[in-house]
Amino acid sequence: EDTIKIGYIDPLSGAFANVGDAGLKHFQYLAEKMNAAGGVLGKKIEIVPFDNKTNAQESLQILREVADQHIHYITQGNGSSVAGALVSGVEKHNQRNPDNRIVFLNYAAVDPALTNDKCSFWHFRFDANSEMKMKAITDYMADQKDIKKVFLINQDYSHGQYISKAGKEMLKEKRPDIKIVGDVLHPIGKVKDFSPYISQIKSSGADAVITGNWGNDLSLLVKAGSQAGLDVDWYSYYAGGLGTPTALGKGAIGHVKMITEWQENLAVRYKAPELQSMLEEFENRYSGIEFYYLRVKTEMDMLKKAMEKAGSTDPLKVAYAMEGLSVDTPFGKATMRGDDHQLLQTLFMSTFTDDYLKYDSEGTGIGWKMDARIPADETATPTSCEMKRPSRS
Amino acid sequence: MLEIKDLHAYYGKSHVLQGVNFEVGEGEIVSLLGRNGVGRSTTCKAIMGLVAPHGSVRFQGEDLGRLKSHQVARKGIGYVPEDRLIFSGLTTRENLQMGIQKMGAEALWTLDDAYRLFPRLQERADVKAEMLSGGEQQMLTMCRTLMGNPKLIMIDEPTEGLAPQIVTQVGDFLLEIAAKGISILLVEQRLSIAMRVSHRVYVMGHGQIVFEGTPADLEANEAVRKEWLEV
Amino acid sequence: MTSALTLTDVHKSFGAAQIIRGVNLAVEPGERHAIIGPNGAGKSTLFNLISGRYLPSRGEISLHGEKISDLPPYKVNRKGLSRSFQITNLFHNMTVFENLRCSLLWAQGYKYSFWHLIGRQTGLTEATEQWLERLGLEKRRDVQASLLTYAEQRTLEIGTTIAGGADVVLLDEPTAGMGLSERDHAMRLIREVTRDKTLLIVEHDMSVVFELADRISVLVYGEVIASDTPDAVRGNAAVQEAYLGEAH
Amino acid sequence: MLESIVFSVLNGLLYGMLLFMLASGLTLIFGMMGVLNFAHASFYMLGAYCAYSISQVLGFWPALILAPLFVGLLGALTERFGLRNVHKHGHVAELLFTFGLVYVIDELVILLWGQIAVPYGIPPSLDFTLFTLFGSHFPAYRGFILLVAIAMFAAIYVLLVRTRVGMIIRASLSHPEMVGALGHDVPRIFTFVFAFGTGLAGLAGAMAGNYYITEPGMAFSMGPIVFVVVVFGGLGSLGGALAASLIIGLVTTFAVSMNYSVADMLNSAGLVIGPDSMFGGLLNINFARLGQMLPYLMMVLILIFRPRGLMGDRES
Amino acid sequence: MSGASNSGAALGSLLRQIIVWVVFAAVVVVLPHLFTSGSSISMMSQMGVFILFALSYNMLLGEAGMLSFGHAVYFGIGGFFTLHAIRAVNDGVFSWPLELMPLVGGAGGLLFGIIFGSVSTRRAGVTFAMITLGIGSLVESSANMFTDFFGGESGISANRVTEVTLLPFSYGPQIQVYYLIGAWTVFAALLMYLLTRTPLGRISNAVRDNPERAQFVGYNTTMARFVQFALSGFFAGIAGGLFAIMFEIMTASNVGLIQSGSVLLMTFIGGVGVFFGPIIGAVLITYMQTALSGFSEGWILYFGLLFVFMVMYAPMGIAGVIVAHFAPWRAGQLHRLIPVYALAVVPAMLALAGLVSVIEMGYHLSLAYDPSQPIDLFYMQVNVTRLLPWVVAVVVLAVGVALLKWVSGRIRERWNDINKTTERPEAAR
Ligand SMILES: Nc1ncnc2c1ncn2[C@@H]1O[C@H](COP(=O)(O)OP(=O)(O)OP(=O)(O)O)[C@@H](O)[C@H]1O
Ligand SMILES: Nc1ncnc2c1ncn2[C@@H]1O[C@H](COP(=O)(O)OP(=O)(O)OP(=O)(O)O)[C@@H](O)[C@H]1O
Ligand SMILES: CC(C)C[C@H](N)C(=O)O
Ligand SMILES: [Mg+2]
Ligand SMILES: [Mg+2]
Repeated sequence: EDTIKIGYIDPLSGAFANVGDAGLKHFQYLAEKMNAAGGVLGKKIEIVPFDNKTNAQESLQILREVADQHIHYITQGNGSSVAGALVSGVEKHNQRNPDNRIVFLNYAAVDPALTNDKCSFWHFRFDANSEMKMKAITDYMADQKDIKKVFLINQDYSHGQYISKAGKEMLKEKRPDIKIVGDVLHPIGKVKDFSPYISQIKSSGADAVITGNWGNDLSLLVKAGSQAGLDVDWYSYYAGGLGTPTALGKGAIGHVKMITEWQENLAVRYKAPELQSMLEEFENRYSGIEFYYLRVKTEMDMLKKAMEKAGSTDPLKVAYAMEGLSVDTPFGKATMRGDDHQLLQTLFMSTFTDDYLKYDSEGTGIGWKMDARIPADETATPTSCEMKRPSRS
Repeated sequence: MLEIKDLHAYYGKSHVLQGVNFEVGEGEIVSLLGRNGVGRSTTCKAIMGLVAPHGSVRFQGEDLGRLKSHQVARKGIGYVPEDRLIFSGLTTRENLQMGIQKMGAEALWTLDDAYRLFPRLQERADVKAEMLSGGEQQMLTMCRTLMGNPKLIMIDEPTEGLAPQIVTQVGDFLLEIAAKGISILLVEQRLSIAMRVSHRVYVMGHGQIVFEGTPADLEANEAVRKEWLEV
Repeated sequence: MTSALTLTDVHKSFGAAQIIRGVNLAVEPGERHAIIGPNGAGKSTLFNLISGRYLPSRGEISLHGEKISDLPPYKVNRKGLSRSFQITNLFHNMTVFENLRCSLLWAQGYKYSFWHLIGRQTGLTEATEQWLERLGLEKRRDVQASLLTYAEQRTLEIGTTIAGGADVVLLDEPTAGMGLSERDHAMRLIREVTRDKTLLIVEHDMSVVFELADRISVLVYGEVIASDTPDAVRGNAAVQEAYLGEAH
Repeated sequence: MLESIVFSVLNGLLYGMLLFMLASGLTLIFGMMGVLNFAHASFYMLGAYCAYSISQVLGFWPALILAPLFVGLLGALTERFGLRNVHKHGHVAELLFTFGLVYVIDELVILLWGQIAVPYGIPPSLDFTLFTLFGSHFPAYRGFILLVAIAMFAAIYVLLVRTRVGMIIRASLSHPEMVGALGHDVPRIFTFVFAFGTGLAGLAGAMAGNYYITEPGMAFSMGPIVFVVVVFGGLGSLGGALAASLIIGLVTTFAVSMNYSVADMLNSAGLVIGPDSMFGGLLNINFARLGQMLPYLMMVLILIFRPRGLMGDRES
Repeated sequence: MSGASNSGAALGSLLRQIIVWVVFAAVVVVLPHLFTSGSSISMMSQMGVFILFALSYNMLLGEAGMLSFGHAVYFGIGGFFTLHAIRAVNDGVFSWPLELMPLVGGAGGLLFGIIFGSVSTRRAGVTFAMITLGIGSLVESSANMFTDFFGGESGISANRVTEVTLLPFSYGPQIQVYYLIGAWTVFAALLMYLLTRTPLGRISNAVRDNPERAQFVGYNTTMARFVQFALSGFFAGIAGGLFAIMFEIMTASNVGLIQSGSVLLMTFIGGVGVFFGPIIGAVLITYMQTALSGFSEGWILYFGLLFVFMVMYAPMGIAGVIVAHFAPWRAGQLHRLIPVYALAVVPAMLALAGLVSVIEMGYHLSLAYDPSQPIDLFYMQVNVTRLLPWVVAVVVLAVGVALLKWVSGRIRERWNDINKTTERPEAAR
C-alpha cells in the first residue's frame, strides 16, 4: 500500500452539510499540501469522505465499511453524540479484530466524557474539550462586572447539555451574584425559525447569552436575534465561521465573543507569515469558506510526526507514538496528554469588532480581535480517565 | 344519423363484437335486443370510445372512430351506462349538474324537467348520490345524461331494478324524449317495453346482428324469438 | 313460538329524511317472505337495519326473540342471519373456492386462528367443495371472482350468503340484471338452498315473487301497507296503485 | 408576560401562515384528485431553489412570479408523463409514485445546486423593520408573507367555489370514464389541478426559502408537518387547512416558550420530585420538548376520533 | 370424487414447498463461503434483517391491504428492547441467551403493535396510513423526551458479547452473527409464510379485498386487521432485534420515517402480490444501499428513478414481472419472448449508459472536490468541465430511449400474440 487513507466521517448532507463540507475541505487541502511536500514515510495521504448525516448509527455502519476497506485512521468532529458512538464502536472493533485496528482522531467533538469516563486508547482529541473552554469563558465573564443576568441556549444533546450544566455551575461558583434567567435546550438541527426563542431571551431581560450552538443552529439563532434587534452579549464556542459572522451583522460589533484555538488575525499578531499565506490560498481556492480549523493542521502534523516516530503506519504503534507527543504551532507547543489523549494547546478569547488587525470575516467588514490568551498548561483540567492500553505487540 | 358498419371490439384477447352493422335515424327509437353477454353494452361502449372500436362509426356523417369519449360526447351523443356509474361523492343535484356540458348554454333539458319527470329526485336533491336507492340511481343516470342535451342518447338497460310501475313510466319517458327530436338507441332485456316504444328493433347474437325489423316483424317471427331471445 | 325475525316499530331517518317510519313485521321460521315496494321505499334500508349495517333510529329488531338491533354486522351474522347485496359484493381478487371458504370460516369455528394451516383442514375443504357443487360452480373452482360472468357472480353472491349456514337469509334483488334463462336457474337454486331456512327476499320481478313467496309485505314510503299471501296482495287495490301499476 | 404572549402569537401566526401556503396546494391536490402528494414539499423546495437561481439573474420580484410558474410547469409535466400512467393502478400506486418522486427531486436538487445551502436572501427592498413592539423589531418581510398567504387563500377559494372544476374532479374519483362520456376532458383538468397545486408549493418555496434557509433538507423537514396540517384540517377543506395551520403554528410556538415541566409545577406547589424518583423522568420532561411531538399527537387523536378532520366532509 | 388425485397433488405441492425452503436454508448456509470478504458478510447479514423486516411489512401491505408509513416503530422498538436486554445481561441483572435475544425484540414489537395497533387498525385506507404516519413521527420525535429508553441523540449501544449463549460462540465475529441472523431469517420467514396459509391469513386477504363483505360473513374487520398488525409488529421486532445485535446501537432514526419509507420501498419494488416478492426487494435494495453507495454519489437518485419506473411500469414489483411469465412458460410460449427481449438489450444498455453518464458527470460537477479532475466512466477518462462528453451522453441517452420505445411496442405486440394463444391466466396463487 502506498497511500495512507484517512476516513472522514461527518455530515455531508442534512442540516449540517455545510459544516461537514468545510471540514472536509480543510482536510483535503492539508493532505494535498502534505503530499506535495513528500507525504508521510514516502506515502501519500488520501482523505476518503463518508457521509454520516450526523447520525450515530449511520456512523457505525460507516465504521464497518471503513474496516472493510482496510482504512486504519478515521477522523470526525461534528457531534459529540456521534463521537461517543464511534469511540465505543472503535473500541469493540479493535478488540474483536486485532489485525485490522482503527485509530480515531477527533478534531472537534468536545464532550468532556470522551476523555474522561468514556476515554479510549484509540481516541485522540485535538480540540480543547468543553470543560476547558467553559472554564476559560467563565473566567473571562467573572471579570465583566456589568453582566447581571445570563441566559443559556443550547442544542439538546450531550454537547449542549454539558454546556448548560457546566455553565450554570461554574458561573455560580465564580460569580454568585449573576442570575441565570433562562436555560433552554432546543432540538438539534431541526429549528428553522428561532424567533420564539429570541422572544424568550428578550423577555427574560438577559444581558449575556451563552451558547455552544454550531452550524445552522448558531447562524439562524443569531440571525433571528439581529432581526428582532436583540441587544445582548453572546458568549459562544463557534461564532467564528460558517455563515455566523454574516448572520450577525453590524449590530453585533463588540457584542459577540468566542473561545477558540485561534482566529485569522492571530496569525498577524503572532507573526506567522506561512500561516497567513496558507489561509489566503485556502480562501482563494474555496470562495465562501474560510480557514477555520487550525487544529486540523495540528492533527495532521501530529499524525505525521507520530508515524515518523513509530517508523510505521501500524495503528497500534502510531497510537503509542502519539501519546505525550508535542508539535509546535505559531502560538506555542501543543501536547497530546498521555493520560486521556486530550490535546493541550493555547486558547484565545476573541471579540467580533470593526477594530480588527487584518482579516475581516466573510467579507462583513467586521473581524475578530483577541481579548485574552490562555496558555496551554492553564487550560488543562483534571481527568478521571483510567486508560486501558493494549499490549504493545 | 348514427351509422355503424362492420364494428369489431375486443376485451384483451376475447373478440366480443364481430362485425356489427346497424343505423339509427333522426328522431328514431331503435332497440338492440339479445341475451345476456351477446355484446350489446359493448356496442354502446365502442361507439362512445370507452372500448377501442375497430370498423366504422359515423355520426351525422362524421367518423368517430379516433375520438376520445369526451369528444364523442361533445358531438352530441349521450350515454346511459347499465351499471349506472353514479358519482358517489356528489349529491344528486351535483350529479345532474355534471351532465351539463357548457354552463349557461341554451338548453332543451333542464334540472326542472328532470325533477318534473322524477319528483323523487328533487326530494333527494341534496343527498349524496351513493345513498340513493337502486331505482333512484337509475333515474338519476338517465337525467344526468339528458342534461348534456344530446342529439342521440344510448340507454343501456334502463328498467333494471325498477319497480313495475316505474317501468311503465320509463316507457312514457322514452317517448317524451323522442318527441323532442332526440334519437334513442335502447338496449333492453324486457321485450314488452322495447316492443312498445321502438320504431325498429335489432336482435343481437354472438357479436353480430341476427335480425332487423319493426316490432311487428319481430312479433311475427317466432323463430328468431325462440332462438335468440327466449329460453 | 317466537318468530324467526321480528321488527317492532322500526324507524330510520337520515338527517331530516325519514326513510323507515315504523315498520312492524314478523317472519315465521321456515317462511319465505318477500318484500316489494316502489323504488326508494326503503327495502334495502330495511335489510341494512336488520343485518346491522345501520342502527335504527327507533324500534327493535330481534332474531329468534333475541335483540339484534344494536349489534354490528359481524355479530348479527354470527347469530345466524346472513344477507346478500343488491349490487354484487364479493372478494373479487379471490377464487370462487376461496370466496366460499371465507364464508365458511367463522361458522366452522376458526375465528382468527393463526395456528391452523387452512389447507390441512379437510372438513373445511370438503364443505367448501360441496357448496361448489350445489351452486354448480365446480368447473369454475379456481377462477377469480372478478372474471366470472354476471350470472355466475350473482350465483356466487347467493352462495356466499348461504354457505355460512345461517338459518335466516336475506336476499336483495338476487335476480336483477339476469336474462330469462339465468333467472330460472337462480330461482331453482334459491329454492333449493333455502329449504328449511327462513327467507326474506326483495325483488322487483313479480314472477319471481309470486312464485317463491309464502307471504308478501308491501313497503311504501317506509311503511308496510300490506302483509299477506300472494293472492291477497295481488288483489289489494292500494298495492296495485302504489306499486304494481298497470303492468300486472 | 403580556409581552411574551404577544410575541408568541405573532410568531405562531407567521409560522402558521407559512404552513398554510404549503398546505393549500397539498389540500387542493389531495382533496380534488385524491392524490396524497408526498412530493409536495419537494416542489416547495424546487420553488425556493428556482427562485434563488432566477433572482440571481433577474432579481427577486421576477423570481417570485417565474419560479412558481416554472414549478407549476414541472408539476404539469409530472402529471402528464408520470402520474397519469399510474392513475389506473389506484390511489396507493399514485401515492407511491409521488413517494418515489421525493427521492428523485431531492437528489436532483443536490445534483444541480449541491449539498450546501444556497445564499437565497431577503430582497433589500423588503429588508426593513415594519414596526417595533416592546423594543423588538417586526421585519417587513414577515408582513409580506402574511399578505401573500391571505391572497393565496382568496385565489384558491375562488377556484374551488366559482368553477365546476372541483365537482368534475370529485366525480372523476369514482368514475372517470363516465365523466368523459359526459363530455368533460378529465385528463386535462387533472393536469391543470396538479400544476396549480404544485405551483402553489413553488410560491411557498419562493417565499419561505429566503426567510428560512434554502438547503436540500428543507423538503424533508417540512414534509411531515404539512401532512399533519392537511389531515388535521380535513382533506380537501381549504378552511380546515387554514385553521389547522394556525392552530399548529400557535401550539408549537407556545410550547417552545413553556420552559417548565410537570415536576416544576409540582415543585412550586411544594412537592419536590427528582428525576430519579418513580415517574420522575416522565414528570421532569419539559413542555418545550413536548412541543415537537404535539402536532403529531394532535393528528393521531383527530384521526382516531374524527377521521374527517377539523372541517373535512369525508373520510378519505 | 377426485379425492385421491387431489391429495396426490397436495402432496406434490407440499413437497415442492419443502424443497424451496430447504434450498433457501442451503443458500443461507453456503453464501458466506462464496462471498468471504467482511463487507459482503455484513451486507448479507443486513439482507437477512431486511428480508424479515420487509416480509413483516408485507403482512400489512400485501396480505391485509394496510399501507403503513410507520412500520419502523416496531422494528426500532424491537431493537431498543433487545439492546436494553443485552445491557441488562452484561450488567448481570438477568440472564437470557443471546441467540434468543431477537425474541425480546419480538416481544417489544408485539407489545407496541398491540398498543398502537389497537388505535390505528380501527380505521382503514388512507386514514389508517395517516395514523401510522402520525404515530411514526410521534415516536420519532418523542425519542428526545424518553431519553432513558431511546438514549437521545447518541442512541443506545451495547456490547453483544454477553457470555450467556446456548451455543459455544461468542458472537463477536461478524460471521457468527451472520449465521445467527441467517437462522432467524429462515425460521421467521417460514413462520410468516405459514401464517399466510392460516384462517387469519385468508381473512386478512378477505378484509383487504372487501372489508364490507367480510363483516357479513362474520368477521370483525378491525379485529382481523388488529391481530395481523400485532403479529406483523412481532416479526418486525425480531428483525429489529437482529439489527440491534448486528450494529450494537439503535438511534431515534431507526424508528423514524426514513426507515419506514425504506421498508415500504423494498416491499413494493420486490412485489407485494407474491410471498417472496419482499425478499427480492430487500436483497436488491440492501445491495444498492451498501454496494452502489460505494460506487456512486447518486445512488439515491438511481434508486428513486428505479422506484418511480417500477410504479409506472411494473406496479406488481419484480416478483409480479416474474409471475407474469409463468403463464407463457407453462404454455411453452416463453421462447417466443426471447427474440424481442434480446432486441431490447442494446437500446436498454444505451439508455442506461447515457443516463448513468449524465448523472455521474452531474454529481461530479456539483460535488467533487475538484471538478476538473477527470472521472472514470465506462473505462474512459472524462473531463466533465468540457461540453463534448455531455453532448455524447445526452445523444446516447436519447437514442437509447427512442429505440427502447420502439422495441417496447414490439414486446407488447408479442405479448398480445402470446396471450391470445395461452389460456386466460388463472388467479394468482
Ligand atoms: N371488461 C370486460 N372484460 C372482459 N370481458 C368482458 C368485459 N365486459 C364484458 N365482457 C364480456 O364481453 C361479452 C359481451 O358483454 P356485454 O356487456 O357487451 O354484453 P351484453 O349483451 O350487454 O349483456 P348483459 O345483458 O350482461 O348486459 C360478455 O361475454 C362479457 O363476459
Ligand atoms: N345512508 C343514507 N343516507 C341518506 N339517505 C339514504 C341512505 N340510505 C338510503 N337512503 C335513502 O333511503 C331511501 C330508501 O332507499 P333504499 O335503498 O332502501 O330503497 P329500496 O326500497 O331498496 O329501493 P330500490 O328498489 O330502488 O332498490 C332512498 O331514498 C335513499 O336515498
Ligand atoms: C463541530 C463541533 C461544533 C461539534 C460539537 N462541538 C460537539 O461536540 O458536538
Ligand atoms: Mg349489457
Ligand atoms: Mg334496494
